[in-house]
Amino acid sequence: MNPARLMSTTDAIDPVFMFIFGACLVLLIGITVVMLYFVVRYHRSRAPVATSQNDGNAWLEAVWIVLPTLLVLAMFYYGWAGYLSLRNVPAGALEVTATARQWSWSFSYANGRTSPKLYVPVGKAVKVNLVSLDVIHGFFLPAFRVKRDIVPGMKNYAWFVANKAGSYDLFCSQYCGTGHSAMITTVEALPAAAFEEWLEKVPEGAEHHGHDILEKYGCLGCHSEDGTVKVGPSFKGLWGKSVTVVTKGMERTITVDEAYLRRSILEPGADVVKGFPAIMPPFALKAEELGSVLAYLKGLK
Amino acid sequence: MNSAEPVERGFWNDTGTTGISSWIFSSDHKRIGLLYFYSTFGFFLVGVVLGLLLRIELMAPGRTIMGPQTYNALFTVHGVVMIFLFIIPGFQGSFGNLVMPIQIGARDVAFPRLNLFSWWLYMAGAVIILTSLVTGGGPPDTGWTFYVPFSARTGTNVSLAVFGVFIIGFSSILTGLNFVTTIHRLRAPGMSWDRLSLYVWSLYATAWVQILATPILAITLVLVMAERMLGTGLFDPAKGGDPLMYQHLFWIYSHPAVYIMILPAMGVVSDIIPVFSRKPIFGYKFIAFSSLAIAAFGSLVWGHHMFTSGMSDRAVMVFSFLTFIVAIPSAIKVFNWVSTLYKGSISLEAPMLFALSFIILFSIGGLSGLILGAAATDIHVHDTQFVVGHFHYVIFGGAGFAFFAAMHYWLPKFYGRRYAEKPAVMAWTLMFIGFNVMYFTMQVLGMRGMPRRYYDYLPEFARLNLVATIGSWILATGLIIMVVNLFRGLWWGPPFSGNPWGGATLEWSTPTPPPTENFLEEPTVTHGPYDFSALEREVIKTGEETA
Amino acid sequence: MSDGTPHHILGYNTLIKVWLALLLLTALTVWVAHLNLAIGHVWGSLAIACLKSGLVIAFFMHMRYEGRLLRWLLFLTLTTLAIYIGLTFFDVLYR
Amino acid sequence: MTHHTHKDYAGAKLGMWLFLFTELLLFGGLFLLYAVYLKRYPQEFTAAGREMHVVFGTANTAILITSSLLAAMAVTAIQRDQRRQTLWFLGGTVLCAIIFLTNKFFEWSAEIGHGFYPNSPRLATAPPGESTFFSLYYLTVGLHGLHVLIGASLLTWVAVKVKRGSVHGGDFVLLENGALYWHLVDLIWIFIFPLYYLIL
Ligand code: HEA
Ligand code: HEA
Ligand code: CUA
Ligand SMILES: [Cu+2]
Repeated sequence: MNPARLMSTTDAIDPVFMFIFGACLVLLIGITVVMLYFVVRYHRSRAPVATSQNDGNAWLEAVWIVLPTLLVLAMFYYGWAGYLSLRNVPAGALEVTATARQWSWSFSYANGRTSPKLYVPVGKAVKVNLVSLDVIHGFFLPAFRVKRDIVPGMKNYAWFVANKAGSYDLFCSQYCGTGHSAMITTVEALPAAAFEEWLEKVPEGAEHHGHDILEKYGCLGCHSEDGTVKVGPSFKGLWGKSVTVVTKGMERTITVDEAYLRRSILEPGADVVKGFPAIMPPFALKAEELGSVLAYLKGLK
Repeated sequence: MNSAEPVERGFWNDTGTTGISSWIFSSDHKRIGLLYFYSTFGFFLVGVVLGLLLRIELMAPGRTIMGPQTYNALFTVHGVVMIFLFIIPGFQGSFGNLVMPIQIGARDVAFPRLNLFSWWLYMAGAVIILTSLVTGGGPPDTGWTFYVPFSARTGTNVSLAVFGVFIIGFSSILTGLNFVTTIHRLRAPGMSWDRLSLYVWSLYATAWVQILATPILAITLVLVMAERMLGTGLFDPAKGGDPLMYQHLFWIYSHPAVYIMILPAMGVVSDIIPVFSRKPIFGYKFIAFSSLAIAAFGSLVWGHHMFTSGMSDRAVMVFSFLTFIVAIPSAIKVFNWVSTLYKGSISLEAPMLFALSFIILFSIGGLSGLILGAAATDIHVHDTQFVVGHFHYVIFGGAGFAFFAAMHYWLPKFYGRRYAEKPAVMAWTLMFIGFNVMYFTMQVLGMRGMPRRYYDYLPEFARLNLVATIGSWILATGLIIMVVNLFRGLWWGPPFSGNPWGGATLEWSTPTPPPTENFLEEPTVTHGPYDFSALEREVIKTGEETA
Repeated sequence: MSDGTPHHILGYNTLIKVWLALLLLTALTVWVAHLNLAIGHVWGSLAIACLKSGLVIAFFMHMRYEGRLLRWLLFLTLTTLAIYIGLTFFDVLYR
Repeated sequence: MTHHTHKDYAGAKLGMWLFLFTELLLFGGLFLLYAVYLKRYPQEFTAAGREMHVVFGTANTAILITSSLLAAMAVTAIQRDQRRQTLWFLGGTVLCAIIFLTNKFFEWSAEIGHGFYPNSPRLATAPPGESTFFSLYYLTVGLHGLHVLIGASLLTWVAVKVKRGSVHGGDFVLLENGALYWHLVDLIWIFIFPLYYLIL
């Protein structure tokens, strides 16, 4: 496993997988076939009495202690070597910080650009620094065979390189609560030039500003903008709707207005929409951020 | 009890008292064994229904029958029930209690009243866990692993559930020390260590794991409660704690715990295979010793659950290495079981079918464990459906199928009645097929990257999930047939007496069902547990007597 | 007793001697703690604590007069605990 | 059906020792955490250790050692079939336990009064390791205190049996096992004392 020839994390893991999987398959088939053969050959209908009362053989035992030992030692060695190549980040890797929270991702780049998707240039190694704001999450890229837990208070990292442009799944692999399975996004691998262009692009337009803030704080992990119900109610058509909420254990029906939304963001436990778990953490948005979010939500029909 | 032929009732009739109190206050190991059997098997059926609901939810992407919070609570409760209420207490408590004292020629366990107390503790823990589902913030939603900081923050009723598990841990400890003392002190004359059945050997090894590992779980759960109720912050990074230390402590117990689940199962299989092959077990000493080796090395490998956690690389190396070492004693067992079949006279009755399928299912599970044990490959499949497949293969395909084998092999002995053979074989066939359809598919899903504990998934995983769900229905059909057939047979079936399987261990030399103190007179042991030549002489002798 | 295990009876004098030794060691460990030997004194205090617990186990708990089995099992338990701590340190020390 | 034709003395003791092993491991988990956090926060642990009351700790150590001596003497006395002495020794042991717990109560009151308890505002502003130290201290010592309570109750119960004559020179496993439990309580304190009070 010469690092110089190593093209990607996938190349580091897959051969190990093939080796162990193959060896296991051979063993399994061997054991099954031998067992089935014995069962058929020595079935009581064919062998009414046992033709041997042999109860052991030291040589055989030695063979099947030593050979498996050698085999598993080989498995251990390749497994360990492959793991090391996941840990050693190639020099000159692009550094990105992934911030995980219940239940959304945010990726920030050296120049301050942030994004809910992980944009990376094709063919360049990327080192992802993993930061959690609350509980343990998991950074999982199946296509690149990369996984690392995101533990609050720890400086974990992972690296990978995308050799082909495209969109790859990114999952949260460590169980983190209600929205765990919704905590998914993608890696967008762009050709180097396109990536540079994306990186320098300033997020546009005041009219989308509210949307960006929702994205930044991870609200969209639980609330959709298109009407689908996720962990929390959807934002679409919310303004002006009448909903039943539970306030201090009492149900009441209200009409969604600015005051209600403001309270729901700053103090989510106060009124909880009926049918949804009371799990949203409070978000301390700055006044102007709150303003543009409310304006944005108002327009989201 | 309306069968034509009269059935001897043994310990069922021996005591003066009758009714429920002659059971729940009895210190007879056989009655306690049956109490354990019915309570653990009852919880198994509860867990099974929950598992089935999980599969229905996963049948198609998106919301199928429940919301995410319900799903999360459901797999947590499924895991907790299956692990702590079924498989850990199940084997030791029911078949350990029923069979072990008889197999060593004792009248009872060393501390009969402590034994009863263990059951009561178990029930108390179970009630507390059930209470936690309907009180406070609702059923816990942390996964059976209770990882902090999530378990310290969630609003659900984690504290109470954890307390229930704590109580059950206590029960497990007491059973363990009872069994170790029994095996050391109460063997009948002539029952030397090399004449113990392999089932007793495996229970002995298991009991040690219970004694040496369970206290760590107990203290860990106390710490979780303290974390939630007192804010001790030992695992909270904001207060200087380290979440990974929780994981260490949890797995220091919970990895050895998987051997609490599998060792008795291996013991059952080691007992059944020679009987149905009419041939001594191959490599007795190696199998007995490998049980101890599994118990010993099993305590050294817990870190393999933490390869992606951010643990030091050196620890990854050490734990990966030790994980591979612990696979070797299992390999020894598998090879010896298969060799026992060679030149035997094999009869494929229900217990044997379950035992043989145990070998295959356990091998699939165990070999997939090797993929998890190698650091590089575990990174890819950790926390995916592959792990879910792995442990259902070893727990359900391994321990579960061996449990079913034990049910078919030993329960008739204690009821004096038996089930019908044909439906039993049919049930086995369905279960074996359904099992593989479901869990093999889940392993493939895992290799393709579908994470575990996912309520919803991307469309690319839809087809295989549907297949897995269909597998669960086949499995369910088989299980229902098995349960109905077995219990109908035990309660109303034809009589079962003497030694129809032809076993050479001591339980087959007492009347069926055994009398209260197991033996009419204290047995003196003159031959090994798999010495069928000794047995044949006895069979002929008793045959003459009855003729 | 029916199993005929001989019971060793420990005289009061022996017990009191052990008690005095324990008190002395306690005084010693407090004194050592004041010497300010930096982190090294953790090991010092632990050594003294081990000595003290050895005395308690051997005499007060009669381990000296028990058969080989119990000693082995005690050894097994302590080894297990040492292993739990030791293997955890593979993580803690090298993280 | 529960006619005990023979009482398995060695078996009863084996069972008790096995139980003690599990108790050792229970505390072992806390000692493991102690070791890990001491490694991570040596300064903070030293600083926090200075807040502990060495005098209380030393006194309680002496008291527990004495109680252990009395428990051991009670075993000797019953073996010699001296019932009165046995009862005196047991009484002494329980008395020591009560003094120990009273001390503990005053010590904890003082510490809590100074604002040292898990999640306290004072610890919240202290460096992280100190709060860890105090949390561990309260949990370990609290659990130990619980064991003192259980042990004392157990010995009281045994004393009643001695008085009634069902525990006597010919059958004293119960007393011996009770004493074993009590020694374990002492044993654990022997380690708690230097680790928490003497980390100066
Ligand atoms: C009965 C329970 C049981 C048993 C017996 C095992 C047995 C093994 N387990 Fe498993 N395991 C679990 C229950 C069990 N496990 C559970 C419940 C989890 C998940 C917990 C959770 O996260 O929720 C888990 C998770 C788990 C992981 C962590 C995965 C992850 O989260 O990333 C790992 C990693 O190493 C692992 C490895 C092994 C190994 C190497 C064995 C070995 O003991 C297997 C040995 C057996 C064989 C090897 C097969 C038989 C032998 C042959 C066919 C002969 C040929 C063999 C050789 C040449 C070696 N298991
Ligand atoms: C002993 C252990 C055990 C057993 C036997 C099972 C059995 C089953 N498990 Fe279980 N499972 C666990 C232990 C076990 N499980 C654990 C520990 C977890 C991890 C939890 C966590 O992540 O925290 C888990 C997680 C888990 C998941 C993963 C959840 C996720 O990650 O998203 C799934 C999903 O399919 C699942 C499904 C099933 C199914 C379908 C069964 C099948 O056995 C069920 C088959 C169904 C039947 C056979 C039903 C038929 C019977 C009846 C309907 C009743 C009839 C009764 C009478 C007539 C009296 N389990
Ligand atoms: Cu975040 Cu799971
Ligand atoms: Cu494990």
